[in-house]
Amino acid sequence: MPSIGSLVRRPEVGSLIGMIAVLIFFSIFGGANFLSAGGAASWLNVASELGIIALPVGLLMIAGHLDLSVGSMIPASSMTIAIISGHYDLPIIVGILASLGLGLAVGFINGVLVIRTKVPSFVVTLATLFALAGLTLGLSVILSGSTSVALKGGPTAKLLFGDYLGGKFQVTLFWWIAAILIVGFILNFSRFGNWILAMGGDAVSARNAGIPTDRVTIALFMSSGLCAAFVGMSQAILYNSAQVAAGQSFIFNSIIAVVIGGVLLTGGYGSVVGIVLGTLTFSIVNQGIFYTGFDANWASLIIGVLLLAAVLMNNTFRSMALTYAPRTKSRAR
Amino acid sequence: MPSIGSLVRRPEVGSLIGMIAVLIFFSIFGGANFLSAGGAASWLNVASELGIIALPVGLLMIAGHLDLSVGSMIPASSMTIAIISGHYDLPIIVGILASLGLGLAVGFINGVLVIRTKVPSFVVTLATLFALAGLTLGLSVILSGSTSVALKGGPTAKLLFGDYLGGKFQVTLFWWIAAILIVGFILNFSRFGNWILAMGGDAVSARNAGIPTDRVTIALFMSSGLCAAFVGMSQAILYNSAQVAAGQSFIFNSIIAVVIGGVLLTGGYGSVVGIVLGTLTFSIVNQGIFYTGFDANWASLIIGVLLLAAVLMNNTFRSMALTYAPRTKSRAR
Amino acid sequence: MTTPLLRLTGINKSFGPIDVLHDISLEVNRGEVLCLLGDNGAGKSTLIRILSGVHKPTSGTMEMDGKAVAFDSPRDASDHGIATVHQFGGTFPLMSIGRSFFVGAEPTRRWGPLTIYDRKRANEIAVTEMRQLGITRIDDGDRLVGGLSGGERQALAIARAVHFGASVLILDEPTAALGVKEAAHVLRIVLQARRKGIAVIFITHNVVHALTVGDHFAVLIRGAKAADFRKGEKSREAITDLMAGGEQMAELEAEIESFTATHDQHA
Amino acid sequence: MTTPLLRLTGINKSFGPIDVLHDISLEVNRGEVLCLLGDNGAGKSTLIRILSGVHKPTSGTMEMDGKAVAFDSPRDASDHGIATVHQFGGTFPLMSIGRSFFVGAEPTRRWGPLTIYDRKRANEIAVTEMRQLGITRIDDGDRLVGGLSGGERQALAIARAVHFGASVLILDEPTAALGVKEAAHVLRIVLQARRKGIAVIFITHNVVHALTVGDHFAVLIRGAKAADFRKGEKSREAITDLMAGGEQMAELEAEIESFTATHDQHA
Amino acid sequence: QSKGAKIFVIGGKADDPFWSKVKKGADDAGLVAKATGGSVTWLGPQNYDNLGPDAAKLIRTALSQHPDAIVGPDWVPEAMDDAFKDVVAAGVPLIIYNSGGMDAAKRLGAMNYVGNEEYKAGLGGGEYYGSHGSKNVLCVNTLPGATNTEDRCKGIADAIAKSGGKSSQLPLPSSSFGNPTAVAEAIKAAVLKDNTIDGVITISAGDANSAANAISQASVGDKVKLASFDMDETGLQRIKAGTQLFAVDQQPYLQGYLAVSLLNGLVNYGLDLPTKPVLTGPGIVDAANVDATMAGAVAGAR
Ligand SMILES: Nc1ncnc2c1ncn2[C@@H]1O[C@H](COP(=O)(O)OP(=O)(O)OP(=O)(O)O)[C@@H](O)[C@H]1O
Ligand SMILES: Nc1ncnc2c1ncn2[C@@H]1O[C@H](COP(=O)(O)OP(=O)(O)OP(=O)(O)O)[C@@H](O)[C@H]1O
Ligand SMILES: [Mg+2]
Ligand SMILES: [Mg+2]
Repeated sequence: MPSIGSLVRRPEVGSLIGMIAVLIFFSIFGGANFLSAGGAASWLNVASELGIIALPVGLLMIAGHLDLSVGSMIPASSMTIAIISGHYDLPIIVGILASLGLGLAVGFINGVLVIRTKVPSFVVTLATLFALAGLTLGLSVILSGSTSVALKGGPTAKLLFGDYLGGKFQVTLFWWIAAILIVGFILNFSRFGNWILAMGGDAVSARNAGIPTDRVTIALFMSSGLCAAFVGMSQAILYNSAQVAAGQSFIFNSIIAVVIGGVLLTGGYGSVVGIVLGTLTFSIVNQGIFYTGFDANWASLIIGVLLLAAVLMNNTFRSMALTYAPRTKSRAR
Repeated sequence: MPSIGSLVRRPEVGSLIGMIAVLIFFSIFGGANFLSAGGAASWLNVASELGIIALPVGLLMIAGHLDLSVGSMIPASSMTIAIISGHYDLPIIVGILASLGLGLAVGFINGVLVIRTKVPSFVVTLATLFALAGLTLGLSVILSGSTSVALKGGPTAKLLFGDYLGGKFQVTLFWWIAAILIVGFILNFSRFGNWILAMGGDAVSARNAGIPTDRVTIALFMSSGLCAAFVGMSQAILYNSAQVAAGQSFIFNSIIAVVIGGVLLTGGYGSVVGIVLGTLTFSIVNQGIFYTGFDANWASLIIGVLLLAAVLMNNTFRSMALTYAPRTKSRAR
Repeated sequence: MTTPLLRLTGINKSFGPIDVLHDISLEVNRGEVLCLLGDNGAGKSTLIRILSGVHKPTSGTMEMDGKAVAFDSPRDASDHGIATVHQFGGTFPLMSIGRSFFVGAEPTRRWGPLTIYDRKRANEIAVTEMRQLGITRIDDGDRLVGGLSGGERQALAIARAVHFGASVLILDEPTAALGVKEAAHVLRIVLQARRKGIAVIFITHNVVHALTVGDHFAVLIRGAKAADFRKGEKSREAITDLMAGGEQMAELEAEIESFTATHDQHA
Repeated sequence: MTTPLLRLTGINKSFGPIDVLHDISLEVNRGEVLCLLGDNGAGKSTLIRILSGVHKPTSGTMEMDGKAVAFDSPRDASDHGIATVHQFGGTFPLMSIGRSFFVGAEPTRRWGPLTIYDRKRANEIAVTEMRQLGITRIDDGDRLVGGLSGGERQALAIARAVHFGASVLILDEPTAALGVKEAAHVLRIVLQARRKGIAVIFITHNVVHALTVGDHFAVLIRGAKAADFRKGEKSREAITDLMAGGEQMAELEAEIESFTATHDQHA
Repeated sequence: QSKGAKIFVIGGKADDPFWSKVKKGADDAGLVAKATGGSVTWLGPQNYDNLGPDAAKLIRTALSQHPDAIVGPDWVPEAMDDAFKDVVAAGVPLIIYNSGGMDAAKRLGAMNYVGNEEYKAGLGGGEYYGSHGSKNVLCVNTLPGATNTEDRCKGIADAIAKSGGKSSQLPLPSSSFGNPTAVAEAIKAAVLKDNTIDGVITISAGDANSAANAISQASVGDKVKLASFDMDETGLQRIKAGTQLFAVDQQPYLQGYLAVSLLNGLVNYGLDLPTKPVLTGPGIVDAANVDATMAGAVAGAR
């Protein structure tokens, strides 16, 4: 077990302090409402959807890749379940499986294209982003004649994916917690996690060390496809409808959350705790502003300043932590 | 002078072939209109504005940085000139200078923040993206009471920044050509260009080699701020109006153009010819679609597929070029 | 003699128009150290990369234990029992020493129903194996590799290969960054491996090191095998000349000599 | 004796809680080669980084020509005439040889009203200077550095420092990746520089190289200066022991000896 | 309960030219609320990428702050109705505005509807085109897939069809959004490709500036009539100069102003307006009434 001292010196402490700082800021300016269950639900619900996507996107980034296609994966999977179980009235489970299957398939295609073509994943997933958006729009119009389709999920589906606990907290929150545990386990406690870190650190050396880099890459893209599809699917059930134009903001926001959480854009470094804290920080800043009563015209300015402040704090502490981390018995070495 | 043989083997040939491929595609499916002067103007005009921003963004990326703040720099500079020379009716030159000055100032702030805080430029410019958007909105509403302001540029200003040559080609095209020459000169023929390449290749070694990395970083951010401000300013003059919400698409599109042009997202490699070809390719794909008879619902799908095809061709040729490039007298070494 | 453990026949390798290796044939035996010598750019590392599955030869065949093999990936090679320390890289600056040591072959333990990475054991083994190489200052396997000195990092890579080297151990200039003590430890480890019956391929530019451990020497000059001889068959001077790409070193050494001489007069 | 060109007094350096250098005082004279010796992790590179403006010392003073100096950046140090080859890096894989050679100090020429980077001259000089180090295979300055062999890349970094070394030339393990011929060329170059009156600081783990060029030796053990002596004042064995961090190498060597002996019996 | 009405207004992005006018109206009405110790808080999404779910979240955010009243648009009924029902269930007075219509207000139990209906606005525009002889109108949609913009284009198409013409939609990919040149060039391409097009209408005022440009570039100004949903100063200047035919106006300022005023009156004094719904549009701004409109536009209210 690590000592308290070494825990305090962990790099994630920086992210934690950044998050606490914005939390304090909004507790002061947002008042009691922000701290109430309803207020917490407001940013936790946003964080949970963003977080489910940010986790695999973070793993990908640690491994040195990006996935932009999540942005059209979300509407694609929403429309899939809505068309199958809404428009065609097939059982909801068929829609759920189809939309999740679509996510896995798109992820697989992304992964195979990246490893086969050696084109940077930014470009490959950009192409699939456009292609998938086009397919979704075109097929939706052909199949359902419309760009937005209604869906009535049964009570079980609602309970599992699209309900509010205590009338406030989305069930996706629990899915997020599950995802955190799984991804946390993978990154910190499994061999696979070590491979991801190594690939991001030095892809050539990682391959030379015998890591099946191709398989890892494909698996990572499939997981980000799956998670994006999951979010799209559960949004369709929660909001009883699906639209063709939805979810593009997740592309950017997931990258932002991950980078705020201290993952290196160039790969090789990052932690699940950091990604979670980054997601929370970004969600708090984005939603907290609604509790402050500040004129909405200045919202972006405040968001910008807070983001910078949070990351600055984060970085200061991280670098302190990294310098001091290997506390050996100093001169006695 | 390089020989023809070595020219053919230059990595940019890949980008060129990629561009020619999409050009042929649209010549076939877009017909005479696409090839007419008006058709060419259609993608050249779009390319010229995107290109003016993609050039400094490309330099930044070669040096290992990103600038997302261009997205709000464009509306900020449009609103600056519109408020100063439209709303307050001051001479247009004051508005022009103020908006360009604003670009330089924001770039300077970005640069200083990046080198002082050591926070990744992605995050820093993300924060300034938000902050600047907020400032633009808040100040515009206070100063002009509105989020969109009309502007009547005089004939000189129109001629220089906001006119069509032959009724078709925007004058920004000439500014783009000028920018290509300048940036091309900087990257290929000046010492500064060598510093940029070195910084992106290995920032630590570059600093150790005596490169004033801080000054270079600030200068690069200032140039991207300036170019974004230029585009915003000339758009305000061209469209006789400015809006607070505009330009966000340039963030992503400039990065896309640069990456398609073969610049490494991780820095250290790239060429001006590549950036220009990437910009053209992206613009042709985006605008060419409107000349084909395809159902517009499928536009995104076609864009995605074409992008991937262009980049694939590009990469195949680039890697062939890089392998074969150092043609020494083989075994006779 | 028995069949060699590893036999290369007519290996060629070119990168585009550049021929880097030309018709190399080699044999490596169990319990022997093959010293691969040659000037900078002679093609040693390229040959190693072929043996370890990083590159594929343009032509030529490889046999292990008399059976033809072709490696599709480094993993393939290591599954055949070949462990390699490449000239560069092999460690990950932002990873801990323990994780870096076991990359691709992590030890695991049961934790309830789950199989998890055994951090403690990985760290312990990594630290112990580095101590074997004379690196006694590192006692915490959680330290980041990025904070190690050049030699410490090199030792980490070597320790890893030694630990996993099942039947062939390939070391590409392992002693380059090492201090005299650590280098001596590496030589000791190489000899220990040889005693265990492992075949070792050892690349070095240091004549003394080569002569200390080598049983068998192969010299590459400009991508072709220029000489292949066993211990004691050539003089130290002849070997030095071969390592210099076949040029006479005497002249250069004389020039250096003369500098030293002039200077001593100054002093 | 005249004032030394470079004098360090009481230099300390710690990274957080880790003290890496402890109270180092040193003098470097014009026209002399100072060999900086020591075990892996002794702190040699850290000392070099302080001298070349990469790190700032935690405490202690530096003087050049009797005047106190403090370097804010590597550029500052090179403006004072200090040229350094660091242990790692220094070249840029995706840049051409010519550009990499002149990074930060590019030659220019007039082109009409403009001052432009003189590619042709840069390439020529780079190729010529590398030839001086015995790298004769490279004849095209436009080749990418990434395609060079390990030793060729090292030679490029050394050639650069030699070209720019105005008054102090610092080489951190320059011969580590070099072949015997190239290493001999580096030694020759070092001696040539010394003859020109340049002060050279030379780090190596190779006793032979150290003895060949060194006028003056300083040994670091665990971050502290353990010995400081001039040529001829100590025996080769004593120096080897010091380089090994003060431990007796005889035992280890005997062990290696024994391996060789056992093996010879086998054979 | 503290004195004064604490009113939350859910609306579009604060930097959206259209919504900034709604906000201005709400803010101006808020001055009265402030004078009596109340407040008006604007809640808008960061972007329109995920409109329904984001707006539903905003409604819940407002509800969690113990409001006295809420104003909100019913953009995506399937996604937002549950949240609105929670508002009504919590006993918070609700006004639906801008979109949804009186149907939505009745369904949800809201006290009133203030605004127009996108589809009807589309019909209004289509009829105006029809009565001015246009036979083939291009509806430029820079936000394809969004319900309100789709409704506008659909209304145009349906009304034109009645007068014997037709209308097609030009959906632009997201990579063009917010880039006037890309929009202009796309419109130019469309009018060049199909020379029967004699009308171009854009879903926003900003896009109309690009369309004006496209029409002059393609030199088809004498044949192709420009129009827009909503308007800005530049567009009004065009109407005055005769290079734009008309703009479909829904008086966004009034939507914000009236909704907030109604709720303020209800909370403070128990007032309720018998007129339901309160329609603010559609109206047509053309050469006949452009001068009166201009003054409001310069002040940022029209
Ligand atoms: N990928 C490549 N593309 C082109 N040329 C290459 C490539 N890899 C190696 N070379 C060339 O092949 C030759 C042999 O390189 P190699 O790295 O095998 O040499 P080496 O014998 O290991 O030298 P050193 O002792 O300096 O490490 C060099 O001239 C090098 O420039
Ligand atoms: N940035 C740093 N943070 C923490 N410790 C460091 C840092 N840099 C170096 N060290 C430690 O300082 C000690 C000295 O390192 P240095 O690189 O100076 O050794 P060296 O004498 O050059 O060794 P070698 O011969 O292996 O190159 C090592 O133990 C190393 O782990
Ligand atoms: Mg080598
Ligand atoms: Mg060192």
